[in-house]
Amino acid sequence: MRDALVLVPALPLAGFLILFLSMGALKRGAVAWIGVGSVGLALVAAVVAATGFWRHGAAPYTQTLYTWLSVAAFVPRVRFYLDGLSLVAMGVVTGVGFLIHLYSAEFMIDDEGYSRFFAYMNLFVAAMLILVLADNLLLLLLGWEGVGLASYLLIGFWYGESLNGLAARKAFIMTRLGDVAFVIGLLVLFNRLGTLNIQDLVRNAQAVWVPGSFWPTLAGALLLGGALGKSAQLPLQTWLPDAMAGPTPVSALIHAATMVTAGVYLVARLHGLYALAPAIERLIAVIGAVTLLLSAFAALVQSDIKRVLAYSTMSQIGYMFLANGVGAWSAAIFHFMIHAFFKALLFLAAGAVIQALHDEHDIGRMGGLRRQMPFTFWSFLIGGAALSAFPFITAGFYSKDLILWDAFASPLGGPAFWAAGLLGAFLTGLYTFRLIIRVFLGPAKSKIGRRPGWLMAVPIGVLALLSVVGGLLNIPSLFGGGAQFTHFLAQVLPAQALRPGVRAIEPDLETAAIGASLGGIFLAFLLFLHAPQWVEKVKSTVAGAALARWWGAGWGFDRLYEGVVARAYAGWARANRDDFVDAGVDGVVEGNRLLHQLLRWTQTGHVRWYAMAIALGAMGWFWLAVLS
Amino acid sequence: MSPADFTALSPILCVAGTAVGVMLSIAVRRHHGVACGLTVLGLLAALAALRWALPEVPVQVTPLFTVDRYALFYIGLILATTLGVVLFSHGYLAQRTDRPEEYYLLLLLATVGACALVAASQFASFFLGLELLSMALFALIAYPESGRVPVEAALKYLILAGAASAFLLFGMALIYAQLGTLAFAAMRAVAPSAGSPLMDLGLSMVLIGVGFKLAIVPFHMWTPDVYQGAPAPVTAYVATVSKGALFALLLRYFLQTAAGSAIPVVTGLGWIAVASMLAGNWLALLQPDVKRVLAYSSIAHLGYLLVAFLALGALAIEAVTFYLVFYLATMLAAFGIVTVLSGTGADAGKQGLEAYHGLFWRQPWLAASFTVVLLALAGIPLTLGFLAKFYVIVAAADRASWGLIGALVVGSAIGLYYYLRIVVVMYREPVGAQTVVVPPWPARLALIALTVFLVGFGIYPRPVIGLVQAAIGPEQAVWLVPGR
Amino acid sequence: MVVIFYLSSAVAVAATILAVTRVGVVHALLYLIASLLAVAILFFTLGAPFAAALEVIIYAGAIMVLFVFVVMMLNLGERALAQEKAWLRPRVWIGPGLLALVLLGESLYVIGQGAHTPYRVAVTGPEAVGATLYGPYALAVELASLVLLAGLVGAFHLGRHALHGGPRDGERPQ
Amino acid sequence: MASVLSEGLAVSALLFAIGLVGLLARRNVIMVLVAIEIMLNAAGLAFIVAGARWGQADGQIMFILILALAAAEVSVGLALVLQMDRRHATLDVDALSDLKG
Repeated sequence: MRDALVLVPALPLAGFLILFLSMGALKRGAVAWIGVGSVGLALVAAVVAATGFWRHGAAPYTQTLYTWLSVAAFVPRVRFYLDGLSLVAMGVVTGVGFLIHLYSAEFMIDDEGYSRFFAYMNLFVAAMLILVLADNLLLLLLGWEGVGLASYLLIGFWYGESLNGLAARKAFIMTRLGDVAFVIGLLVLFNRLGTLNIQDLVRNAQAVWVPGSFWPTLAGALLLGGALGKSAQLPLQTWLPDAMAGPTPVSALIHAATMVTAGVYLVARLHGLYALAPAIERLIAVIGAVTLLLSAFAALVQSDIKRVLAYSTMSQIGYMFLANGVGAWSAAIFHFMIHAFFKALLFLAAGAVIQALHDEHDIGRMGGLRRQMPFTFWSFLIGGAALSAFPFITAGFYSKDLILWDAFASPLGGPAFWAAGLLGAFLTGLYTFRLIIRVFLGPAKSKIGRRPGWLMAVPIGVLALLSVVGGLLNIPSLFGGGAQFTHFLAQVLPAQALRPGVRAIEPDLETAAIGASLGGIFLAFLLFLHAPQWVEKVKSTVAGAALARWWGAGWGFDRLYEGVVARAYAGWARANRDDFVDAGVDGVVEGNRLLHQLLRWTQTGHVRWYAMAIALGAMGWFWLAVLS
Repeated sequence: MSPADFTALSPILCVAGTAVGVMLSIAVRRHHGVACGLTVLGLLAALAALRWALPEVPVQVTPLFTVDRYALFYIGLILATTLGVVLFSHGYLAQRTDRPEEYYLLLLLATVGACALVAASQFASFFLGLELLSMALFALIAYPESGRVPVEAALKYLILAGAASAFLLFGMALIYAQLGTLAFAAMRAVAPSAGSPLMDLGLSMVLIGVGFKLAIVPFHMWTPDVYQGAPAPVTAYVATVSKGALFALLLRYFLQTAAGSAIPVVTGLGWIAVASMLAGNWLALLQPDVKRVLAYSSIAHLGYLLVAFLALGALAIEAVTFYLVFYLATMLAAFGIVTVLSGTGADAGKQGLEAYHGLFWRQPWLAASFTVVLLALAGIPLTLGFLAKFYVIVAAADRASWGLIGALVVGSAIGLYYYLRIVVVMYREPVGAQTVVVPPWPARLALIALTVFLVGFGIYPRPVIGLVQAAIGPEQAVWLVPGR
Repeated sequence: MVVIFYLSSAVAVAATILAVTRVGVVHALLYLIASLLAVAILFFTLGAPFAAALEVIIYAGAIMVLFVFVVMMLNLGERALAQEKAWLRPRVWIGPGLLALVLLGESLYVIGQGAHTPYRVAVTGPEAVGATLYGPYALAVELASLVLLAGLVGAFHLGRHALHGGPRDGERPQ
Repeated sequence: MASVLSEGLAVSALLFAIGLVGLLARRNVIMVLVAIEIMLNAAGLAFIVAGARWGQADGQIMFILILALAAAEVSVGLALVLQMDRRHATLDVDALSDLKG
């Protein structure tokens, strides 16, 4: 049964190939069946493989498809690796992926590039599955670049508008910066450890390297570069809000549920390596904490519904990085899964709203949709509650709570990390319910067009359900649960030790966490529903307006990069146009051109000269090989 | 000769018999389809005979031929490539000549020569195989009944090949004068323990003759002119079969006679490899004619092959064989596309870059196929070309030949430029009125097969590697015992 | 016999030099025939009477006649002779001459260095040659026959139009 | 008769070099073919010398094979000369330079 593993990435890949090679010749119905069906079958295959995995006592399973080549010591294999961690990731990708495909079948129905859309989406799912199932870093890199390509193609899906193309390019370049570091890290690891197989690599690293020494720190830092780019964390985060230019299902699947969390997955996958680089772990935690706060503030003032969600995604991934940084890997993965549920839900519901309002993105022009779209409202409310970690009934509460607890209790964590997480939780409640209040409550401002049909409603409903019951998987012992998810992953991701004495204050911490999220929600109702004039008053002050602008532009990182990096680089390049740097490059070009001309000049077309060249060659050869 | 000997030689006999058959059919009645069909059937029969011959090998058939797995592998490769050339030729000839039948006869004779060459184990068969190949090619290059360039190309090739043959034969005579034997295997035994000047001079002259046919610097100058002037399918044959067969024999000769222990000769070959890789790529850099670009690039590829060759060990056999499989398939596909796109007018020889301008928008499949071929030639991953180059680098690294690897990397970097230049031109927006050439179905069949081969086995190369490794039997291991 | 060897060597070299340098093609061919005959005598002194006979019959006979035949067919007249004279200025010989001289010097140096091996010439007669040729070399004979077949077919195909006449491409207005 | 290997080889090397000079210097295509014949003949002589040294028939057999090659090559070469005369209207090998660069 475990052999079905290969089908999981193979089916979407086949779907991609069929759709791509048919070049739009298929009818819409057929496209939908192929595009959605391939991912659905992949989900079935994943379930079958998972069942087999369980039957064999949850032992890690390796499936070798083939050896790509075998030259001397270099033997890269196409091989999949199934353990608790990749099982969770595979489940999320196929499960959420299937639901979003189903949703897209209706959502995209009027689009010209229906077939192209599903081809790219299938390509993405296949690449993402290769990424999570890869047993070596080379194959992982293939998936890594594959999802990058699919993301690029899908952000720029409506390429007719040049702005979308620019957004796609920005995403490609920003993530590429990280990928370069990633590839260099890969080479460092291969050079030092002689293998790219993840399990061997971690084992070798632990055998050869001393914790905190140079090589693991360097390799960890370089790989982290790739993770930061993919997961839109500081300082490579600026592409994600712009990536919302893609169709909403793309935002839900790629830029919320799966691809952007690949960095989290990578760090967790290589946790054995990062355990050897405590400095990098600390860096991860700090980056996570800073990102979660900065993007939460930025989310507070956005007016585009999708951009609010994008910043919130960055913020939530910040939580996952924070968890990874303090060594709470299973907490990170739990939040990864729960986040996939509720964030996909929020995006899909937002898509329904946007479509109902004739492509309206501005929350300032929305309102009162609660009565007109009750199903969407309740779903969005559930997703929002999960996002703000509404206590006890939502899954988001349990996953975020675990991270907060670990950030405090882990030997690598501390009160500062905990406080950052707590402030973040407060802000999350605030911006989430600001969004809900603006969109669904208050007076209605416009008439709505089409309501979601059942193809769109079913995925939203399922995800809403998952956003509630998902938490049952991992109820901490404090609330009388068994923390099954953490135990299940314990085989792969070791549980973090606790600092002495923290157990005693656990209830206090919990109370604070509950208070923070409820406080944020309460403040949101107070500020945005009951006393909006207060907000206006603050906004009308000079300082308030500037702050809103600053946050609204995502803390001005784009301006910063534009000013400091891009403009400086351009200016420097202009100033140096005739300088030695160009001279070097030009010199190489000119040199090649000259050599070409010189050699070309020898090709006179005269056969006697050719014979002469043979004789001259013979003469030189005799001197070299016989008379020396 | 025993019946087993005949069985072992049956693939070659099949081709020779087909040549006679085609000749007789011409005598009875001229018919393009009949001649072409007979040729295809004969080649298929010869390929089938490989299976029959396999259990009999290795066997020494008279002092002239060693039929072993190595020979049979290359005979198979040559036959398959020739089959490809025939598939491309049919449509090409049908449009251009009213007497196409002798073409197949000559092609078959050349193939007999190439097959004899890879099985040769003695100077007489070495030289006869080579000359049979060249003799048929002289006439094939000048085959078209009109136009100036085919005659020019053929005469250039004939004059220079004649001179090169003289060098080759003189070298053989000197080696014979020194050693008293013409057989490779015996040479290893009687070779003087210290290198003798006469021996080195003879070897050098042999290498000059071979170097000319392989088109390596500085014996390369005929290549672009002949490639351009010859009919496109003949160019495909010159670029693939004639070079591949000779290279396979050269490797056999070097390893079997332990000629590689002549250090100055090996050093000299190293310089030739570097010069070929660099000069070939430089010459192709800004070349506007696609046929000439491919000619220059083939010079560079022979340089890469020499790098693998100079590892002179087990890995050299494997790397050279793998590279040749890639090189033959890719060059055949490249010239197949050139064949399909060849004009029928007086300027049929020339094929400027403008013929490819916007090809993608007119004929996406052809352009996609050519893109794959060019990427393979450039050595982009997920094509067979990447693996082939990788093999070469590993073989060279095994010998710690860092200088050669450096030159290879520089050469490949230059190569990338002109391959991608053609790709870019194909994807440009077309301008003006465009003619669409519909390739005849045999050519289309061959192109699809080759493209799938290049990509499919680039992703999953295991079968090809397995086949290549199977081509090296225990008798090849004997070659590797240090000689002298 | 030693005298004959040196004498015919001298004749061969001298006649070949003349063959290469003559302006008239027919003269050159005649000198070449002389050279080939001298080489045939060399073969004889080296104990290869069969090869000597073949040199006379095929080289000096058949192949040279083929050349003469083509020269006659092309009808190279006075104009061609004048052109040859214009081509063959003394400086034309300098480069090739020097190059060949260097190559020759290198070869002679090597040959002189390693091959002072005196040996007794034993005559290898036609029976021995024939027995070997049709014994171990039987397949070589077959291959040689295919070489000749290729030459025949090629010459037939290429020569066909030339014999049939027709317009000369070179005379067409460009 | 006693002989020395080097003498015979020296004569053949001389003939080979003269042939090479002819190949490089002559512009008449017929003379170029003649020069090639001289070079091939020199190689044949070298084989006879080597065969004589070892008292084997192999040298003469190689000579016979060279003879066959020379005959075939001349026939194709002269056919090409006829074609050249027809299509280029000249026998100057330097005129064969449509293909270059």
